[in-house]
Amino acid sequence: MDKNYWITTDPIDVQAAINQVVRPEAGAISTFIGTVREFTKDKRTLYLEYQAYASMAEKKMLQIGTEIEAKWKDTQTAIVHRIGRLDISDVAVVIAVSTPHRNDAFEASRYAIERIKEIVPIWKKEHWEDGTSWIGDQKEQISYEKKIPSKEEMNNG
Amino acid sequence: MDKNYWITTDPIDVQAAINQVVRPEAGAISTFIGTVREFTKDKRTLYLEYQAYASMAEKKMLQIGTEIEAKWKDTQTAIVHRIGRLDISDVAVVIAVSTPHRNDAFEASRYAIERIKEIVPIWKKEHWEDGTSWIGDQKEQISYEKKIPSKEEMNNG
Amino acid sequence: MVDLLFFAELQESVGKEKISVEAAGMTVQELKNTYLRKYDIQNTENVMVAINEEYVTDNSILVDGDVVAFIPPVSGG
Amino acid sequence: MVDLLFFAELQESVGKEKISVEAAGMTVQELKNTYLRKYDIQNTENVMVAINEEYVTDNSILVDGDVVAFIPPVSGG
Repeated sequence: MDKNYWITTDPIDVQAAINQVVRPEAGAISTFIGTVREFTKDKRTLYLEYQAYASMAEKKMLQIGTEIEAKWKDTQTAIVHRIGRLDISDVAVVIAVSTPHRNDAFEASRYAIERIKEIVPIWKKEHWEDGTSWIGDQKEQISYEKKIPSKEEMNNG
Repeated sequence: MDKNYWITTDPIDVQAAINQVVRPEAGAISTFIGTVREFTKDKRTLYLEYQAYASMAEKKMLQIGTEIEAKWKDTQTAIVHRIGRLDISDVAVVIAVSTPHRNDAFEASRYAIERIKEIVPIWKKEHWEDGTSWIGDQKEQISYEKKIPSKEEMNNG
Repeated sequence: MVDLLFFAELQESVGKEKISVEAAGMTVQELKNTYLRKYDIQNTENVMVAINEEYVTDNSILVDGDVVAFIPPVSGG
Repeated sequence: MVDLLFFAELQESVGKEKISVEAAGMTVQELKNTYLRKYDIQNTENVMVAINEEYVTDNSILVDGDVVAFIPPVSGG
């Protein structure tokens, strides 16, 4: 698997993901870091548990990087997702995208996190104060009609 | 000066800026990292030199953070800018914004970099292969009519 | 034989990460009908299926040696 | 006395980071006319001015002890 896309059970080193995309042609790096939030409205999370179909997840993260390269000129992307038990404020995901100019970097990293929530086989189990549940909303607060990736999305591996 | 906004002559530790905004209420951190790009079109940069009116620059970076807090609910921002000589791929600026939800994080960090290029007294001198020049375009490729901050912008310190 | 992988709440319903079954020639839809219903899994229309790590449609046909993953709505990030 | 600070290309034109002058009572515009033109600085309309680290307009009036910064178009980031 491409070294820029990986699943890990260890704490994520943000700088390691950034280092994968630093290069002389780039002037801008946008990163997105997803951390474990304690409260969702008034519901309190004690910790999270992430599970992945790791080999496929790495493939799908690579696919997202390939989609980004096709959409925005001269980008380089790294994505790392942690699995296992994560406590409050632990880093669950880091996306880093480098581009020559900054607007593309912002758009591409935003695209990456949306796509992760659509096609990467990783699941989050919330351990609340009052029980547990696997979270199934692919896009959190947004409700989408389309639950299954389009044919194009599925074959674009 | 607030510890979240600082000018330094030392190499920037990206993680240090991120650490300033990690908190249990946040689930998303967007960072923007500006690095020294080697080529601008076909012009080759050997190195850059940044100069700042440091005390005012820190004040203006704090002002940007305050503007962000007013525009996006429950954000926390850190901005660090390096000055002095910077070589290719060195980090010139890091912006980190944490928010409960990701869309605000992206929008706020994008806002921050645009505002830095408008109101923070820092100047970049390009050392090209064939000479030097102070760069005066506040917003790079975008040309703006307005060269002077509005009265509101000026007084919002 | 075909390997079936279960994740997240499906894994908990089935009580196993993986089972091996004789399913060559079956469609994905038939496989869902047989094995997800067996474990009382509802909302099977929300479950995506991957064969050998690529998403497939419900009318795809299985061959011996395939690895089939049942993928409930993902929630990474 | 009023301190005048010069940055970037202005600092190179003036040859100094700072000079102290008698300027209490002058407007910023008068200060620009006097001290920027003295050093052959063109495009003075692109030069912003800060007094005591806050941007001001050209009709602001200086008082003794002010620190005035001439700020050419910024290019941080």
